[in-house]
Amino acid sequence: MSQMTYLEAGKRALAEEMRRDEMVWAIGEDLGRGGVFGQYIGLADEFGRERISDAPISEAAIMGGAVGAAMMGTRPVVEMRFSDFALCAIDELVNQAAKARFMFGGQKKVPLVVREPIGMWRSSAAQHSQSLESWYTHIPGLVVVAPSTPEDTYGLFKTSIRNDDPVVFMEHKNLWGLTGNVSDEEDFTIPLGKARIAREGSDITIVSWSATVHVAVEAADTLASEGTSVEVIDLRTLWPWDKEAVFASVEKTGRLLVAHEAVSVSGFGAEIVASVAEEMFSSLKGPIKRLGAPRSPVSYSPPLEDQVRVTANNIAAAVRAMG
Amino acid sequence: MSQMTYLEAGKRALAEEMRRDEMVWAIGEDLGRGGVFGQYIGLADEFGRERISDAPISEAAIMGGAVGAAMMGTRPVVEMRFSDFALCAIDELVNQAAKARFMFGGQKKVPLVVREPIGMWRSSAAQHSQSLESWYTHIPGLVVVAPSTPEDTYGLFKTSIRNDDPVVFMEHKNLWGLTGNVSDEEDFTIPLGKARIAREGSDITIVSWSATVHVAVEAADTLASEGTSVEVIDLRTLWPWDKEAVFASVEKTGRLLVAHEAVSVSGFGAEIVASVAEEMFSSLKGPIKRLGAPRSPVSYSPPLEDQVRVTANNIAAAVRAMG
Amino acid sequence: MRINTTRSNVDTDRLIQQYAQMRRIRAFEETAIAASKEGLVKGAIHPSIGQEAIAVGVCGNLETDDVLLSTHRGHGHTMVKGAVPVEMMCELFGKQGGICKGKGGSMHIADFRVGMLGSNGVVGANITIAAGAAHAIKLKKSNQIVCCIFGDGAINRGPFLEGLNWAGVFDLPILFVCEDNGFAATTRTKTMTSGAGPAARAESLGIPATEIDGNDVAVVDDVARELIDGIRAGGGPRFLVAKTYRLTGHTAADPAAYRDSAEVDAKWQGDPIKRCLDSILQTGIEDDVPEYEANKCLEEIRQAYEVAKNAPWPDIGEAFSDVQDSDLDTTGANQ
Amino acid sequence: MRINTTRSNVDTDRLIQQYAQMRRIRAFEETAIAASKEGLVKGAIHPSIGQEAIAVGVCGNLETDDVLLSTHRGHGHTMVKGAVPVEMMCELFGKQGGICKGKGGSMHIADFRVGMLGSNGVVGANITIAAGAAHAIKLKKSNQIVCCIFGDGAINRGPFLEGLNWAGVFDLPILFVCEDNGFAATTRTKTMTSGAGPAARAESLGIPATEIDGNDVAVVDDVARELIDGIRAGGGPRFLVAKTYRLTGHTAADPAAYRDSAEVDAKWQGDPIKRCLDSILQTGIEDDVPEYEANKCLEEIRQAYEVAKNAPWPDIGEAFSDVQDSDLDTTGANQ
Ligand SMILES: Cc1ncc(C[n+]2csc(CCOP(=O)(O)OP(=O)(O)O)c2C)c(N)n1
Ligand SMILES: Cc1ncc(C[n+]2csc(CCOP(=O)(O)OP(=O)(O)O)c2C)c(N)n1
Ligand SMILES: [Mg+2]
Ligand SMILES: [Mg+2]
Repeated sequence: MSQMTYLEAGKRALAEEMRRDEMVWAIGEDLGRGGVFGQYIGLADEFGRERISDAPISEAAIMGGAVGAAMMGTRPVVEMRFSDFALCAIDELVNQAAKARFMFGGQKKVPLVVREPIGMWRSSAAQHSQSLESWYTHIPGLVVVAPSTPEDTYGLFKTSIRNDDPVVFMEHKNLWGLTGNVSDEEDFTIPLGKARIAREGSDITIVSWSATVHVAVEAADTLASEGTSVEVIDLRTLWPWDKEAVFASVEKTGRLLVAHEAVSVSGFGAEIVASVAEEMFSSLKGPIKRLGAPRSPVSYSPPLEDQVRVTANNIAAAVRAMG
Repeated sequence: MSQMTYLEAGKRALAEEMRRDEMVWAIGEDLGRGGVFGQYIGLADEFGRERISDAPISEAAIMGGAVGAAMMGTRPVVEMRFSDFALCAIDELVNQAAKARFMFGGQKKVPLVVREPIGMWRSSAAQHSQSLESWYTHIPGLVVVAPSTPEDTYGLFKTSIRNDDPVVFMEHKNLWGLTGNVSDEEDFTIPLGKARIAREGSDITIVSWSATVHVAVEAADTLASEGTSVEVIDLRTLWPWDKEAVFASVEKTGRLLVAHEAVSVSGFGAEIVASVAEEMFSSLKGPIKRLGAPRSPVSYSPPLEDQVRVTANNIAAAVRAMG
Repeated sequence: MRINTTRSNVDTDRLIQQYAQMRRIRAFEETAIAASKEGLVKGAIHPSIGQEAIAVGVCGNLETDDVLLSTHRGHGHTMVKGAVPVEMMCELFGKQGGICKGKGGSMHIADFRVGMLGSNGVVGANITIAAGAAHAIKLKKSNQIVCCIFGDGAINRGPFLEGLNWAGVFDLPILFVCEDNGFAATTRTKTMTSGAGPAARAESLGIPATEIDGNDVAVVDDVARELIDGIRAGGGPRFLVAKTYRLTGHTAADPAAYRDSAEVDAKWQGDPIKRCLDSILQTGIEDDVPEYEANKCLEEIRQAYEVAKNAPWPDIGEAFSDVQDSDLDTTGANQ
Repeated sequence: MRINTTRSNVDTDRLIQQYAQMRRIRAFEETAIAASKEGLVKGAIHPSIGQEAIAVGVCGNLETDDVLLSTHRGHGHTMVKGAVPVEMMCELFGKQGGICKGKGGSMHIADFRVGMLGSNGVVGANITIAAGAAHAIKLKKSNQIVCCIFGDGAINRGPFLEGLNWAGVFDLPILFVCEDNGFAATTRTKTMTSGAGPAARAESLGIPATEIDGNDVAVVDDVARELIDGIRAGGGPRFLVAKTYRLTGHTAADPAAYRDSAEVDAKWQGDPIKRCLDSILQTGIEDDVPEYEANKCLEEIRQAYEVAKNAPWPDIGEAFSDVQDSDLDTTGANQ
């Protein structure tokens, strides 16, 4: 085990996969100088500027190019800088990357990873703060990953690079500096579709992912002191998602709250709540709930930005209100 | 009342609104010769080529241009041809049109209508068959409309054009030829956010929209002959959606099925089911269900295309299974 | 920009083969259109009738290992690249044996066995994919080249700029071919295009461009060969504008009433098949020689039609396969 | 492409005003950067230090009624167009009294009262919006023009092509201004740009282009005035490339370690403010005259800082207002 940040864990995973497989390469704006958050610092020195490549400000070409490069047997990792800019490349991701394997009758898989940093971070306002993970879960052909810890970033990034289909890999900007233990095994990977129990409990299940997991655990600690035992499940992968783990927990607790940073309306919380309502109705002891952002863009001003944040306080309040 | 098709109803609405307000104009590829489905035939003759304007194959500029034109006090109606091509203009719709009013502190509203024909139609395959309405419901600032009848198209298109915010107006390609009665009143409009009870019933509520409404009504007819009384609610507007009407119906029936053509996972059915599970738990007599497409792109081959279709048969079967 | 009109000495055997290839494409598309009218082809078909010289002249110079990306109007390109007509016909019919198992249809034909990485239903989308494929070739240091074909309407989409700039920046082995047929669906492309056109845009993006008569198969062949040789030798990306005319409607269902018949009749005089045959006959060759070659092709297409018509539908499970590997629940929440 | 280097006779009064305007922009941004270091400005700031001559020379020739679209680096453009610094400063601080009620921040400043239709956080997105605004002007037959400013990095995004083509096709009253500062964030733009650059691309899209020294405010002023007059007279779209240099980092937080200090020191010698002052002093005017004008501006900015610092936070309800009209449930399902 070594201590490292979420950012370093991602960098280590990429470096190891690039060493392991020559066909892995990364491309995006400013990567040659380390990338906008420094996630690539030093990699160009080891791997050269062809494999850690700068790109023009051409998100559509970065994503579309990755599709072609993946079809030719390489494994591109493409950097979108902020997930918001991936909206400049949606045709390429959704109509091309996600559908090519199916449309062409399975002739070719399209192994690529799109890094899309998500979330609210330092007053970045409406065009630099979005969390649109639920969009990608709706698109057949895409894998969606949203790790919350350094070790999960490390293990899931490696798995994503090795995966043969397009993966939307969503790191949370506010977690770059988070430190944690990471396995020293080079072959450490985490399977897609397997949740992690972030905290065990027996009275209610909270399902979450990405930065909100930490907030949920904080709320769980508070609630524990009030006598409520909360189980926090970190989904880690949103597609495929770990129904089994969620259902098992709800079976045990009979209560479910899904908490996420994204807008609540049509967020991925809706999918989870709907699935549980459909399939576990008789195990429920009461209504199941979502907690997400209001349907409002993210403001710049710090106190306004805070208004749309899911906090430990409002998670705890929601749990208390669920009786 | 006059009989007309869904296509004609849309054309009449546009023509009337263009007569009523000089600032209304339409732009899209091939509009000068009537548009790809003939929805604009004859309009250029009456309104001239400036107000029924051709466009280059530049979806990003069509949508981005509409944002600028709307900010300058005109009311553009922009044609995306197939909703799938709107994926070439997502930054313009989501990062610009939807957010401008909020981001700029309410200085200016952005009145525009994006016509996005959706759905499966004549073996159009994976890049010409999508129904991504749930995406837009997730985006603060957007209104989402999906009419199922000629009269609703007429009334809702007029309302959408008069509305001051960006509206994603989703006509279903398979309904173009559907005939029905339409009010002769020029001032006939239908408010946003109001559902229509397509068929009254008391045992179970089916919520649907767009082409699937007709399938649901067909299923309801079959079920009626078996002694099950089904209430079919046509949502018509997905954002804002008519919670009141849906909740009132579920209050009465205690059972809910949501049926739609889109992929089930993270489709708008999830939002409805989740909302009902959260807020109406104690009124429910059993699990609530969704019926949508599997998470698979749409195939070209007719029998494969049929596999992902929600049919009257599988709606009826789902209802029967709900006891 | 270079404008190329001269041709090297006529190689009659090659010309006869090209003639037969063009007839083969024409027959394939006419058969598909007829099948469409019979109700056997349900999805849209975009015929390339009148544009076959580009497919034959350009793709005939590619190696099997080379990579091709095409558009909605890609039957001809794909056939010349080496795809088998019967598999393509089965695809159009949505039948078992289809090149994409019936999942793609006309607009999504691909054949990775012969380097054909896909037609595309989104105008211009193939351009960035092609640039990425060429990028991979450069990374792998292989000797392949990429050929990316698109229409004159595609030059108004953003990916045209992004893809060409990309190819220039990374100095990639790629030939861009613009089939300038004067139309984008029902719109005359010129009315929606500002500036001097495709070649000028390419050159402003640092890609040398050549403009040719795309209905003269020998010219297309000569120029394409020269450009491809240059690219393969490491010369970087090149751009070819081939002037042509779409003799039929945009789709098989489009009567093209937006242009008058006098215009179309005149254009039929420039039909590349007719022009090619004239050239062959001018050399003194009897017309039964080219016809003999053409007839073999027609028979191939006739058989493709029969096979496709009689083929069974795909297994319905195909509707859910080939989506992705890591799927706990491929068939979705409710089916 | 025209390269313009000459200037008309120096109008000293105008030059003094331009000098003061540049100082005003510089002071605004230096104050914002200092406030950022104090923790009073939380979001990113992209200073235009070294590029002020373009803002002053171009936007100084626009009428209030004319329309401006800018980028992430838009403080200067916006101030010259007529926005009030104190409202902008409050916006940067996220405070009440902010020009966008504190919802937008530096990258989303707009002021519709003075025709400023928005900065933009998405590179190149302002180009198609500007084209649409100009389209509306044409439909309304008004006498306004649109000015759209962007960086040299933006020419590699698709909307650059789509927006310029659009302006050409519809012959719109729009001036495109490319601030060619040599950088796109930490990348030297040239390394990621194929071909001869912005002017060549514009001309290939049918838009006449002029390239100037963007650090000579008198040249910018002259050329912009001439172009704007021509556009207003119905001459159609025009393109201006203004060569400049970004003297600071990409953001206030960027030390710009990717370029060496010798390069930057040399570039400081070409600081447009310094050059303007030199020109003024060359006419024999005493330096207290321009300083007097500049000081008025500095005082305005100092006061803006004080007001912003002491302003209250916005009402928290602002987080949910101005989203859209027709919302049954603005605050979402759960809050
Ligand atoms: C992004 C996008 N916009 C619109 C369409 C609809 N469409 C299909 S083909 C076509 C015309 C294309 O013209 P061109 O590129 O010249 O090719 P051609 O059809 O002439 O071969 C259009 C507008 C599309 N498929 N994709
Ligand atoms: C579509 C998009 N991609 C990337 C970014 C991140 N980004 C912000 S500014 C910038 C550099 C822009 O360079 P240029 O257009 O030359 O403007 P400058 O910053 O030099 O004024 C980049 C890459 C963005 N905001 N939008
Ligand atoms: Mg064409
Ligand atoms: Mg720059």
